[in-house]
Amino acid sequence: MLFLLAAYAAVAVAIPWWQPRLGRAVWAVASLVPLATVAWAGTRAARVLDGGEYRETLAWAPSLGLTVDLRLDPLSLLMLWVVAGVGALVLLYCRYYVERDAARQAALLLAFAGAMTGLVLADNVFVLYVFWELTTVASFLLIAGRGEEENERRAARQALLVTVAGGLVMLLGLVLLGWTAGTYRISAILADPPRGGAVSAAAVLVLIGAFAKSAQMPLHGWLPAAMVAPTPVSAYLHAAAMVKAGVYLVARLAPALAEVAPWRPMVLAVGLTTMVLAAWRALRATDLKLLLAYGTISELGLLVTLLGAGTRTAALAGAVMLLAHAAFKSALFLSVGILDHRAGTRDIRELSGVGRRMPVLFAVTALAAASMAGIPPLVGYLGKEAYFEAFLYGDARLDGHRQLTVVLVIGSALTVAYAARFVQGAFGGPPEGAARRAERPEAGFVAPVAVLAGAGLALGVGYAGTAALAAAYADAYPPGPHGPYELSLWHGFTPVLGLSALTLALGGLVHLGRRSLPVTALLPDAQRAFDRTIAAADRLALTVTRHTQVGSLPLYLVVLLTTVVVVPGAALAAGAPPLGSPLPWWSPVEPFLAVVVLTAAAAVVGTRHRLTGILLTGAVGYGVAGMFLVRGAPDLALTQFLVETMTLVVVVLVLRRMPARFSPGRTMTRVRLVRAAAAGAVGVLVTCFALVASAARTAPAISSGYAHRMEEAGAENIVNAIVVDFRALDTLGEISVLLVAAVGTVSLIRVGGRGDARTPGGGPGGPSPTAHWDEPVRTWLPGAPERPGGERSVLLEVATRLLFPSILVLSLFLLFSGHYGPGGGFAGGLVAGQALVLRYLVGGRADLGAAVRVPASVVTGSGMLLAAAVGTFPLLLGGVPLESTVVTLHPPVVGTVKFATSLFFDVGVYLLVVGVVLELLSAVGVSLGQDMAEADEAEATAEDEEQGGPR
Amino acid sequence: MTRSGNRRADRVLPALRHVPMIVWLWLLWILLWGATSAVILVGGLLVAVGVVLSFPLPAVLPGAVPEPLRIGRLLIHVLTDLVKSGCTVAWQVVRHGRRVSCGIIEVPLRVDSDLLIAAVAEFTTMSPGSVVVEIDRRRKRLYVHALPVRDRRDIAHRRAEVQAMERRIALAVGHRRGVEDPGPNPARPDDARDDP
Amino acid sequence: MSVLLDTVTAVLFPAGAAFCFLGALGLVRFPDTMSRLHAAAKAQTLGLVLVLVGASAQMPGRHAPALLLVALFQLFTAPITSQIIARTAYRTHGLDRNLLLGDALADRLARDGTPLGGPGRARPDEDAER
Amino acid sequence: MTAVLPALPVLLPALGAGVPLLRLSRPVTRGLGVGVLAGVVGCGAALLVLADRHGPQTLRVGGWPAPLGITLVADRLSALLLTVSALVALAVLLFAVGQGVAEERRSSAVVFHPAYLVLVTGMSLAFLTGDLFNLFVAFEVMLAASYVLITLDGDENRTRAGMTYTIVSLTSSLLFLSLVALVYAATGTVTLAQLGARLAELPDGLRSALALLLLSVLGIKAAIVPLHFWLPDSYPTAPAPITAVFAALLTKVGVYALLRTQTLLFPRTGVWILLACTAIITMIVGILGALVQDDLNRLLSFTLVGHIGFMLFGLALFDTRGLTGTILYVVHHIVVQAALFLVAGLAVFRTETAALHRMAGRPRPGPLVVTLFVLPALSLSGVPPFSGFVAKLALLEAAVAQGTPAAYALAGTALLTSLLTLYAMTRVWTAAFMGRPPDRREAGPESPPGAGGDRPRGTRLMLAATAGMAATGVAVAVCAGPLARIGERAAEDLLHPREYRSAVLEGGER
Amino acid sequence: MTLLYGITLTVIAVSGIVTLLRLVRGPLALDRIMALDVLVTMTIAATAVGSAARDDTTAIPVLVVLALLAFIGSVTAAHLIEKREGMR
Amino acid sequence: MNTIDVTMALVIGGLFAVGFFLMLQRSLMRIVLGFILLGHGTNLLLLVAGGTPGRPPVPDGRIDDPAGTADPLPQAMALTAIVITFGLTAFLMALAYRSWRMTGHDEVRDDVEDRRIGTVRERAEAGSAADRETGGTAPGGER
Ligand code: NA
Ligand code: NA
Repeated sequence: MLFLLAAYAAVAVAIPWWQPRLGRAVWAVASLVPLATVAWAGTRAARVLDGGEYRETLAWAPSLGLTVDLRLDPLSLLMLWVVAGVGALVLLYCRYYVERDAARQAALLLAFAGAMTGLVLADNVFVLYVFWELTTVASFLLIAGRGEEENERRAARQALLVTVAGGLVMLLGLVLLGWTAGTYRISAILADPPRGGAVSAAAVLVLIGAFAKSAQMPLHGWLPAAMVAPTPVSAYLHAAAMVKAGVYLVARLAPALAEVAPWRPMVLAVGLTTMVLAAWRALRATDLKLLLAYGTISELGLLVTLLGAGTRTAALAGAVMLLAHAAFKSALFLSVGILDHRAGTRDIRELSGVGRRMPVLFAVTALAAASMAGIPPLVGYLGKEAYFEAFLYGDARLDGHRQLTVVLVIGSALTVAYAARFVQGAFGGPPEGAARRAERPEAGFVAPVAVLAGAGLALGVGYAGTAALAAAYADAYPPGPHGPYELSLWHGFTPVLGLSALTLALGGLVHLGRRSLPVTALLPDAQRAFDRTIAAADRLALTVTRHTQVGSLPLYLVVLLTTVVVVPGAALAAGAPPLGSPLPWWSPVEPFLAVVVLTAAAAVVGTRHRLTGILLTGAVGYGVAGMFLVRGAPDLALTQFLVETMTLVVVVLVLRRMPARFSPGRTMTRVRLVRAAAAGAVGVLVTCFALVASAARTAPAISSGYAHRMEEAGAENIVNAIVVDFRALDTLGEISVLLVAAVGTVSLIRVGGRGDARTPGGGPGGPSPTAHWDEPVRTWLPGAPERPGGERSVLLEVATRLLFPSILVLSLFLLFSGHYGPGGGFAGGLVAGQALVLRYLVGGRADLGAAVRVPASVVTGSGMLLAAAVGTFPLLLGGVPLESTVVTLHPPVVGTVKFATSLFFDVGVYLLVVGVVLELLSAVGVSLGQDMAEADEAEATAEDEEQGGPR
Repeated sequence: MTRSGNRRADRVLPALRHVPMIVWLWLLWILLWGATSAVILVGGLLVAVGVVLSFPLPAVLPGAVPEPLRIGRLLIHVLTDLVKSGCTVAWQVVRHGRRVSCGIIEVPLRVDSDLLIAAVAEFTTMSPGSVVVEIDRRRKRLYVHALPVRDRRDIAHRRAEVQAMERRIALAVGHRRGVEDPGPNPARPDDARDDP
Repeated sequence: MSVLLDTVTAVLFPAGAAFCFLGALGLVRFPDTMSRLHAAAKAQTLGLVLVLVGASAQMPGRHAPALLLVALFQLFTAPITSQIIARTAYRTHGLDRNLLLGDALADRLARDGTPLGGPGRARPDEDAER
Repeated sequence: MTAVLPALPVLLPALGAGVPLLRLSRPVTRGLGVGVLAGVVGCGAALLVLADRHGPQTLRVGGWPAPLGITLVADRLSALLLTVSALVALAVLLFAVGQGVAEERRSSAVVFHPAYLVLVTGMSLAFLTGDLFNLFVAFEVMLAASYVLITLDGDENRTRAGMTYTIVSLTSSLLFLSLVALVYAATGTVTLAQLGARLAELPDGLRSALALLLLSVLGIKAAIVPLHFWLPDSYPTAPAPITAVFAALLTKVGVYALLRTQTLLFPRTGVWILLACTAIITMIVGILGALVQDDLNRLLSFTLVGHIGFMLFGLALFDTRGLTGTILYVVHHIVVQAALFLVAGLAVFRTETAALHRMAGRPRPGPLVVTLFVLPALSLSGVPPFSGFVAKLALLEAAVAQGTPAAYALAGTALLTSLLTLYAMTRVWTAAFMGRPPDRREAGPESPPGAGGDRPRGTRLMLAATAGMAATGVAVAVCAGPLARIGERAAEDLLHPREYRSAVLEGGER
Repeated sequence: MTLLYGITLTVIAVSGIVTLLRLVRGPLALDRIMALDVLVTMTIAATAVGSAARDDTTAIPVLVVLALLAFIGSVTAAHLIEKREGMR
Repeated sequence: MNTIDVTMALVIGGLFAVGFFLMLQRSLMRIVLGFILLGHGTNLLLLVAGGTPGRPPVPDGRIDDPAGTADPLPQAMALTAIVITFGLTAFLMALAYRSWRMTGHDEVRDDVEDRRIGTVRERAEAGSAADRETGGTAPGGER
């Protein structure tokens, strides 16, 4: 069985490649696979009908219950023949029908056939679902075609959504069913059906899926819409095969679930209602395909009723009707396809007299229609007899079977009526219009119709074979109270025969009186319901999205902060853990620093000047650094001071090119209050959280362990040892951040590619007349003379000349002394960076270039490379990454030199930081005065806007 | 002198001009470490030489031989001045506060060297009560904001003070010519160039 | 020795602190940027130097020079900042001309025919205006 | 040699990140990136095998034992996600090189490659680290790189989006750091393996407040509703490969961190109602958002938000099956979302618009592109037999097995979301890949992306990368069996982290 | 001695607060730069006193760095102001 | 015993409040300032909530009792955090600058596409355009 599926898949995939060479022969090739399937099934039939079975298994994801279990049993066999037989004929038929996209359609039809094959063979609920959805997808693709027409796309989407929705519901049902049964194997579930409330729920869910797939009311709307697909597709998917999947599932599970609470009422109610109403609707259709589509819905209703009823006779009738319907409905569809193809229309009102123009087609179509109407000795009649028998003499389980029989009679009569309407409408009347122009179909075109119609006759006449096939499935049920029902063309003059006759008579009457039929549509307009559902979903989506996704960053942040405050805050408030007994302060200096920090921070809020803002922020930073010092963190304080200065420099260098004041935004007081409340709440939360958390500490901090390991680390400064050794990985990450931030900053600032343009400082007023007074005479910094005199200062240049080497020595000191005191690569690098800032500031870009003759990115890159390489190097010696060793050397003169190899890591950090500073400088490093005119303009604009009132 | 000796001298002499800076950097290194172990001494020398060589800058030479005694005197003067005028400013804060009176004074200088002018400006600004507002390098003038300044006499007095400071500085670095010169001479060459 | 050092500290610390305070007071009390600069740069620096010397007296011998180094650097860099600020203040009208007894620089600029545009008063930014 | 494997996924890209800055030629830079990522994939795979056979692979970085130093831990979950993520990163890199995003301007050649490798460094570190603070650092590394990438060569729109993205991410980072501080305040350690026990001793209120703060913080990174707003406003504006790698990886790292920390630090029994509700809301709001979008990338971004809900689904159940489902879903989603964004990139590259209503009027992409879209689109919608189905099935089974009302609510919402995802996908499909091709080409495309010159070459590499991703998606479905088993064992590990703890805390000293 | 340190520190701290007033009030950005500079000076002084009081030398590198480098920020900021205002 | 004192808790809370208030503004420069302040806040939190205060964790030639020494681990972590914050601050500044260069302001404006979807009428117009192309079920159009 697996090889069958593989064959379908392989040929389907290969067809697009073969098609250009094969031309129309591609259809014949494609049909070989289903033909082979029919034959293969034939070889297995004897044993299967004898009560045997064939199994194959392929593990997929067994722990999830996903095992590709395949099983050939009587029901599968029956379905397999239907699917493969009709499939082969449809493919052969396509040779004449399909004009374009042959490769695509052949591949899809074959893939679909393969999926159906898998579906009917599946013995695992999930595998069944897999193939189920594959048929859905294939159906979508076949309906949509190229999707050039709006209605094609729409119909395809509708079919997809409805059946997938049903499928999803069914999936949940299947999971529930399998979970309750303890197995996802269908045969095992059937062998030992689970019971209980969960199973009822599962049954309902599964039925909904089956109903959607089989176009049962009220989920039927997609099937008529799907008639936009090419007729072979309609014949195969939407008559013979795919829509049977739901019926098949009902048939498959009914032996296990028919006795579960809502199964039978649901099946009977939905099935019979659908049968009658859809048949009624078919009587009003003027498009032949639509007529057949409603007819199909009606028949599917009947099949659901029969196969879901859960008695032997009903199942027998269902199996027969399944075969019958596959044969006659696909024959009829194919017939319509020929009409459409040759006459160019399939509207009853335009077709007239085709019967005389195409007598053979007329004959075989009529034969198929007769089977649909249930005229003996066709198979349709066999089925009709059986289902009247099933309901008329149904056992007690078919509650209210007499009333149900009446419904069946009405439905069957209507079927007779629309069958007549079909034949009459398609072929009747004098030849005129379209029919006269129509070209006669080739024999090969009609042959599939003939074969299918003939099959109806053969199955009827050779009822013994039909019976064997159907009974093999139906025997899953116990025989009814009157013993097992036998199929036969003649049971004698029984009430059932009377009912059959009655349906024909009634049907004939309805057909004759068709012009006086009431025009009320008894069927709800499923199309509109679907459209409304979709529109409602879209409206809901729009409403929800409009109110959540407003696009305003401040609002997003307010929501975010509120969430952060409310969610953990509520837990904290609810738990109310103790605040502990905190000291008012650790050192009496703290309150002073606190005043500085908080005052400056508050002042930042009030300012409208960018520069003032950054200066005040700097004050906060210095205050915080002071706190670091007070709490015994000189390393932190050192870094904080350096970073603060560097931040000031970077911000100021950027600000140089931006307006002095903030853009004058007008914010409503209410909004400001909301923001303040959110921010304040976070402040309160953090305060409480910090107190509570620190009060809760019971275990000692693990950091007490560091002091004992300092010898091994070869250092005295624990913080530095942590940074470069114990937790060097943090530092590696940290410098990666720096690297990438610097790289990003450069790329952001060098926008527009005019970063290098140099405009001598001077806007409207020009530089101060004194600006060039203090230009030095001598060269103190190599690059400085390249600057305009107005930007130079003798004091600064002399001082820089003196300070620069000293600062570098200081930076190296910090780098090397980091192991013993505050310092380290980062602080050292920043100090060196400050030296370069000074050079840049005083001597300009050229002087910075003279100081460092390597591109900034090379310095950064080598820093990163060095740090990472130092981390990786121990691997070569068989050590672990970022491992540090204490090295002791005895060079001459000096005596003993002891250092940890983590020093080289620190050197990498140092280099990287220097490089980053260089990158930042080179990014913002255009001569002072650049862009000032622009900044001024922007500010003027902003001022105008401010005066002009709110925007 | 041979040619090669000349060339060597050409190389050695400029290098020698960097010795003061190297010495200072070495000293700085030692002071920072606060230790004089062999590793630190040797390392410091390496660092100092390395920094000077890796980041070449024009040499800083006062143009004459500094006189340690005068340097000492200068420092003492500066420190006492610092305290003295520190008190003055402090008194101004306490006494006058919002009604302080000041003036901007033009001080012509006699030295004509970037370095010395910068030094004068530096020391002037360092000493309380006077801040250099502008330096006119070519015309050798400092514009000093002085506080407190009540009358013309104060102005003259402050100007004289700055000029006295100038003289002390020039003498301390052994730079007599600049001081002895009677007045400002814009055409005077740079100290670096008049160095033999 | 210790007593002597303690005495040095005991004298220098309060003195330094006092100068710090007076400097801060001047920063608040003086009427314009230029005069505040005096308080900021002078009294402050002096105070700091006194405190540093006082502290170095208490430090272990090998660290004392480092504190003096701090004083040295502070003495060197503070005037630079002051000069730049003073220069900027003058160029950007950051001084109150009403306090000036005389302005040789303005006279000079007038003689050169390049007066610094705009009349007297300092221009505070909006923060202060509100 | 295998002992140091956990470090290589971090160290290799970190080493590689510095190299492009040394101004090497383009082929070298590209080759380096590809080589490094291939190496990371290899390491990840090796770690996965080792972790699955021999338990968590640990490495004491610097040789220091756990509470003092940082220990890298590759257990099944981290190794699995690392491998898949690195694979995606590799494909995306190829795509980016093909599209020329990496070298649109001369200067950005030294931006993209370092930033991209740093991104991978951060990602690997986040997966592997066994230390809470180091996890924060890892996030920062990853995010810093992402800030740079999202604003790469940015126009006005991209800059604006970059602001939103950066600022929200920074906010979450600050909160994360505060959380680390609070955790250390309460416990005195940041080693994950140690934290579980120490946190258990805390008062309930504090403990659950910490758990919820962590949830909120990681929720921002993982884009959980209502903390998701930033995502659809920012991701879609980036160049296609960058959007792809963000969508595929960044949020997943957040989910991973959520899985790791909630199970290791705040274990609970039974369904987590708050998270269940959040998951439901996330699914609904996300997928509804997708329905109204006209911009292809935005639409996909909203589906991303919606499908984060699926991952929370399993975590909310907090049992083996649920976590298995989540793990499978994460793996599936990484691959499929990347493939979708890449194919969207292809479509946009060819039709020169991302607006669905305009795409319809443009020349249709070829059948190959359609196929490349169909596979991941169906997979995302959970249509069998693709990977999304397997993952969804695992979640459904978990929900049914648990059988609580919350579980059923989750299952129902998940199914509805699947359906709506399919609806959204069909909208894309019908708009972008169907419809009548225009009779004449519209004059003047509004935004010609990339340099016109070497487009065919670029397109081929882009196609190959996309096809690779789509194929990987199929492979995930095919290998669902082994994946599910590994996922199940990984979930077991998460729920019973004894092995994890002992691997980190016990064993050899330096 | 403890009292001495206490008094010194308090005076310096109060000076810091007084300086803060200027920092917050401005009115010129130059005033703020100056005030920030003074704040740094105070920090150095206070730290020196604190180091003496705690007999702790670890803060010395911090002081050296501050004394040597704090002026760079001020000079940069002053430059900005001159460039801006100079044009008017 | 609390490792954190009331003053510190208040300072940290204050920094968080002010910082987040600034983060909630539209001007990116204010956001940068807010971010810097928040960085200070978190670093302080890390330091003070993390460990006991005391002498610097540098032995300084003496052997101190570990009890009187400050906890070094939070210091190291804060050190890392400071550096990261610095790098990101620079990047944010660059972003502000770029925004200003491209748009003439550094404000974080609302998302255009969101606004478009939020505006029903506009959406209806776009939606009807989409309908024609994509199959009639595009949302929101008043048909
Ligand atoms: Na007719
Ligand atoms: Na000048």
